[in-house]
Amino acid sequence: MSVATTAESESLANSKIPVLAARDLYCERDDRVLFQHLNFELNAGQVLQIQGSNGSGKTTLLRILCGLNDGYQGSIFWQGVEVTEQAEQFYADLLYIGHRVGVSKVLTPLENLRWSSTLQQRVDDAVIYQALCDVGLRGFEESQCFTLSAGQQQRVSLARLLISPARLWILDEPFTTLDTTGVDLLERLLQQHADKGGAVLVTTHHSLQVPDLQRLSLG
Amino acid sequence: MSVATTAESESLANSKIPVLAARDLYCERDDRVLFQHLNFELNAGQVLQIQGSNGSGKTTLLRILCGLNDGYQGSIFWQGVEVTEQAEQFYADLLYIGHRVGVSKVLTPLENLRWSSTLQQRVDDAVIYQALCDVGLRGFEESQCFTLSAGQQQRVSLARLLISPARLWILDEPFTTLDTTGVDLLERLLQQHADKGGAVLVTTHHSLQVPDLQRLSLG
Amino acid sequence: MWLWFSKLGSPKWFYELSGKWLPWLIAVMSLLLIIGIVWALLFVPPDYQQGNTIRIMYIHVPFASISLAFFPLMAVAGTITLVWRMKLADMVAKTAAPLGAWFTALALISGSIWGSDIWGTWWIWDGRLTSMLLQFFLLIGVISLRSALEDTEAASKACAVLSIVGCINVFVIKFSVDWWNTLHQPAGSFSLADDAPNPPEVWVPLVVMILAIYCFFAVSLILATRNEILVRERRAQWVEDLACNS
Amino acid sequence: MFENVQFSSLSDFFAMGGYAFNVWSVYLLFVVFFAINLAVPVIRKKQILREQKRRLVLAQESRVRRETGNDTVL
Amino acid sequence: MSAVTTTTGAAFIATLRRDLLIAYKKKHDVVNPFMFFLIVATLFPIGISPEPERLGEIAAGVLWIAALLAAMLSMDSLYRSDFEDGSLEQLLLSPHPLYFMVLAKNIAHWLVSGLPVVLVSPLIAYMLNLPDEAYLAVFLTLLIGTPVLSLLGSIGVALTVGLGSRGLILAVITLPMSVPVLIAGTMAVQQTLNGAPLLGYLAILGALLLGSLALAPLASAAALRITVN
Amino acid sequence: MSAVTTTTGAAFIATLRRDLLIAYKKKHDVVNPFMFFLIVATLFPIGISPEPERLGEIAAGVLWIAALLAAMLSMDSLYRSDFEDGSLEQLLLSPHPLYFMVLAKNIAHWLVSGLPVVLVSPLIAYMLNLPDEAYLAVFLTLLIGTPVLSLLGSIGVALTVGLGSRGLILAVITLPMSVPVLIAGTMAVQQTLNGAPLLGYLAILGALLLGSLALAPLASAAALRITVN
Ligand code: HEM
Ligand SMILES: Nc1ncnc2c1ncn2[C@@H]1O[C@H](COP(=O)(O)OP(=O)(O)OP(=O)(O)O)[C@@H](O)[C@H]1O
Ligand SMILES: Nc1ncnc2c1ncn2[C@@H]1O[C@H](COP(=O)(O)OP(=O)(O)OP(=O)(O)O)[C@@H](O)[C@H]1O
Ligand SMILES: [Mg+2]
Ligand SMILES: [Mg+2]
Repeated sequence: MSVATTAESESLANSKIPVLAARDLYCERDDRVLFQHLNFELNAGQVLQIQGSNGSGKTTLLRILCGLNDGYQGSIFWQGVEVTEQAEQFYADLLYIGHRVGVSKVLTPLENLRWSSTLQQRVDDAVIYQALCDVGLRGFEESQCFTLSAGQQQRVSLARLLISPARLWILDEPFTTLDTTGVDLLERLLQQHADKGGAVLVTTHHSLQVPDLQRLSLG
Repeated sequence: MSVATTAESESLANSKIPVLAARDLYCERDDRVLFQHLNFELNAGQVLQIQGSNGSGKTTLLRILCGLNDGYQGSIFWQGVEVTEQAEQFYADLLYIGHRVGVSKVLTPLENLRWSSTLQQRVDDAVIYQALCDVGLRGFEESQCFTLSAGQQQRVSLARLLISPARLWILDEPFTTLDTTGVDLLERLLQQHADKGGAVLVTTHHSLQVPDLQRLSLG
Repeated sequence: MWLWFSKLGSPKWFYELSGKWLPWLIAVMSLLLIIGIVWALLFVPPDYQQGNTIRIMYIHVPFASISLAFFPLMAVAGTITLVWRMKLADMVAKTAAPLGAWFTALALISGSIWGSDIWGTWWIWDGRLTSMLLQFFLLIGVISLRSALEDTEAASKACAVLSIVGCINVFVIKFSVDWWNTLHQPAGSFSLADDAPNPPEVWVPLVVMILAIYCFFAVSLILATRNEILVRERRAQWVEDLACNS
Repeated sequence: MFENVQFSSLSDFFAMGGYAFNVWSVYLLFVVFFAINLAVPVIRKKQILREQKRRLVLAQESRVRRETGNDTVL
Repeated sequence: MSAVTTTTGAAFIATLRRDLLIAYKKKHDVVNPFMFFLIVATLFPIGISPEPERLGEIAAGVLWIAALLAAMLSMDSLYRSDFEDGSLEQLLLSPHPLYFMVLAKNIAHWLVSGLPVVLVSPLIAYMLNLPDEAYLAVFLTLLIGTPVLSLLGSIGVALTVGLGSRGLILAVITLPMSVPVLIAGTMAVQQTLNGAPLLGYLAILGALLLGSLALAPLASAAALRITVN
Repeated sequence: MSAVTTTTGAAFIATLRRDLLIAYKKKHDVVNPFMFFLIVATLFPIGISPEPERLGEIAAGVLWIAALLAAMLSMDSLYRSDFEDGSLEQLLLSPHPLYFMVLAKNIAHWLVSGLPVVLVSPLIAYMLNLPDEAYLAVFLTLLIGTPVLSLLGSIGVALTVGLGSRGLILAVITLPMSVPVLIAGTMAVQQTLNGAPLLGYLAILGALLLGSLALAPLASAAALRITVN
């Protein structure tokens, strides 16, 4: 149930210290132990896929790592230091996309991305237009999001991957509702991010086509 | 853009008349034509997968066929007769599972299935227990559904496939959030239903492993 | 560390300790109650104005005064829940809310029965009464919030926040409502310090009854909390053993 | 001590100087509340332990069934 | 393999039971309407005047207005969760007339949220110093009037079911619709205070009730078909 | 590749602007609170008495109660859609103090739903025949009082954000808390009618406002962290 990854990325000086590490995590819900003694390290340049059957606790684990859920025991380290001690730096470098993608339905994709980028690092509208075009939403930049289909809304959130400066991506089933070109696109994005020295934690039931993929199985 | 299927199922006497047929469907949303001159026939014993990229109108088509969306032109036939003329028989034989699966969060899986079965055909609790067991929810029969994970909630709706008497299944992306055993299970269910002379209309971006699969591409 | 302490140590420890103390507490309570009630019903002289209705005081005042303790109690328990994540504190808070609602309701009802004679009406919109009623509403709000939030963990913390906010509010409300309109007996008219207008044969039994009702409160709270422990710790080995041996 | 009793007879006591309804209803209410508040937790405790026991027995049975392999999982 | 469907009666009962079951699980849905009623009624002595005589004058109106608001606000929960989890779509796709399914949901909802308000109204009436002669009138008019409010509210809810936060828009749509009920109710109380017989007003309210029982679920059903779209 | 984050000020402004933009797009969020206010105020002449003198006596209280209810009900929209679409999670995960983000949302919300009610209040006051001397008092107390109501309401909303239909539970939680504001507001009006200086009461309301500005967003932020969990 635990994985110690050793592959290292050369693109970063501090690659010896894992970007994200968990020590001895324990979580139970409704008296069922979801995981215990869970240890893992995620280094710069790595993509780690969390696997497990339905109800095995993947979503719970991701939310715990992000600090959205505190019903756990154990410690989580961000670049060697406990997350709770440096929440601000951690959140400045984190991008989380959950089951609910964080795209307001009344706003347009453009307005959504403007706001979410300002929370971390403001970018020009031109960059946003480019990102929306890259995820295949050209022509929908100014439509309100409730008129978009399920997959198109998911794509709006993928555009955030293109404009965020965050090094750590935590993605919960980002492939649902994407069509095959969308899946290819996302796999390419994950790959590129890892190549640039970023780190990715992703859950999916789909078999990821990413070189050097690390896996962690739950349940 | 149109598909005329010819394969026939022997298990039914009335198999000459297609179970469901669409003639010259036309739909536009926000001034974009989603489909036009769309014709298809679905015979007993067939599984028809609707394909198309994100935003191509799959969900819209399914909701039109079910009568949940009336922003279209053209006609839809149920066993040769227009659906609007025999809504009651049509609905008695239809099982639709959409993006929102129709599982109340406060009720338990058992209570949910009791109610939804009573809308069509009441079944014994024993049958429901067995169905829940078959979809891998043994032990969760009496937990409130909000405590279930995304995939487990999806599985509750799959249990309806096991207990409903409906001949026509219309399923909108039923594979999202299912793990691999769930995917296998659902494929087997589709297969069995077709073998028994039922008909299935399904959208998914996943490549379905069902023999004799028919395909219809949108967009 | 704290987490471990609160998770494993506390509830069991409390369950065992309270199990030892309960009989004594119940004994003290019964003794005080019997003395208090007999005294109040038989020996207290009738009031020169109110006559025998004065005997209602021995129920009303203890209930009214202890009702005011609930929000501070829940706020303290809530703080402990939020800061040290002590499960036990939350169990106490959870059982205290409905108990508080009952105690408050009894203070209201006994007061209004008293008032039906003294004031000639069962209810007036006086400051004390209104603030008591609002406190009752706040307690119902806490109970309602707990039942509405499905996740136990979230419910306990949300109720902790609400109790802390509510505790501040109870004081603000009490102040503002008193300022708005007050007819009711001023606080302290039966206080121990100021015994001039009231002879000891009136206030001593009152003190006995107040102590008795405090004990009763403690007993009820402990009993309910013990049940809550059994429910929430039902997977713990010691509870399973307890169930098997019962 | 008994000379301090404020009532000369039992019926006097019950009459409460004309305030019988008020006084006795408050005391009755108190007694009822008191009894309920002690009885309910005690009954509830028994119930909890009974349910707990039943649950343990059920769990035991299903464990046995799973080990003997009589379980149908599709 | 032909589908043998249940009778509409069975589906009606199943839906009624299901909604009562949900209410039983979410106890706060039962408690809150009448707590709201109590609290709103409390605001008037505080905001207007605690003097018994002045309160008595406004008591009947306050009771009716508080009941009206409680009824409107409790409607919010009527189809919301069903819409969000997709159960409403399943209801639309059932082979039974939607009229009865909607009626079942409305009845369950009134039993759970309207009836407690009616039952607690005499208590509030006392606290607001309502004149003794008016008690029966207030109680009976509320008893007949609140189901009408629920049925009318149901139309408003059905029209707004897809909206995220609709507490207010719902009130804005349905409060004007319910003004006739308010008028009939408060007039009845006023006139009984002046010595007129209560029965005539009750008959009017009863007629409103029958009319809305027959028509409102139709309108709600139609509205649901449109908004779930 | 190290993240250069925006300042908290910029994030504050961005959040404020975003919420105003959303309100601008969903125009009904702006219109409804004051429509509700208008309608509720209209119910009183209907339910209680249309006579000008009697209305004048209760006008100040009615205005305040209607404003209180409008404020409570409009809160429902505060975090709901953000919770449902996941934006709230994003806010919790932003590197900026949640206090300021919550404050920005509260301010935007008051501007959109509280301010219009205050601005329209003189009109309703006229319709309810409020005595002339009381206009200024009503207007000013509402102006200072409604933000307090919003801030208090925000705590209630934050506590119930995950609930499907929370209109009522919200009211049950927050209405009792807002009684002090109601008392200060209506007392101020009453006393100015009796010739007392307004300033003292405004100072009390101002103190309530400052206190709740400092503390309420803290409580809301804590509550959000808990309920989004
Ligand atoms: C529904 C009606 C009533 C309510 C809600 C009510 C509430 C209260 C409260 C909250 C207290 C405060 C207890 C404390 O500070 O320790 C109190 C005390 C008291 N009440 Fe009442 N009361 C009501 C009716 C009455 C009536 C009718 C009387 C008799 C005339 C009365 C006499 C007293 C006395 C003598 C005290 C003790 C005051 C003191 O020593 O501080 N109350 N009541
Ligand atoms: N409520 C709406 N108003 C206007 N346009 C809409 C609305 N809902 C959907 N559309 C448009 O209809 C098109 C088809 O949407 P639909 O949901 O049917 O797509 P889909 O094929 O199911 O896509 P996906 O694979 O992403 O689920 C989209 O381009 C969308 O912009
Ligand atoms: N709110 C909750 N209360 C109690 N238990 C819960 C709650 N949410 C989830 N659980 C339980 O936690 C377990 C893990 O849920 P989680 O959502 O993390 O699963 P998952 O691995 O993401 O599954 P899926 O592949 O279906 O998304 C489930 O078995 C579920 O029963
Ligand atoms: Mg998941
Ligand atoms: Mg779709």
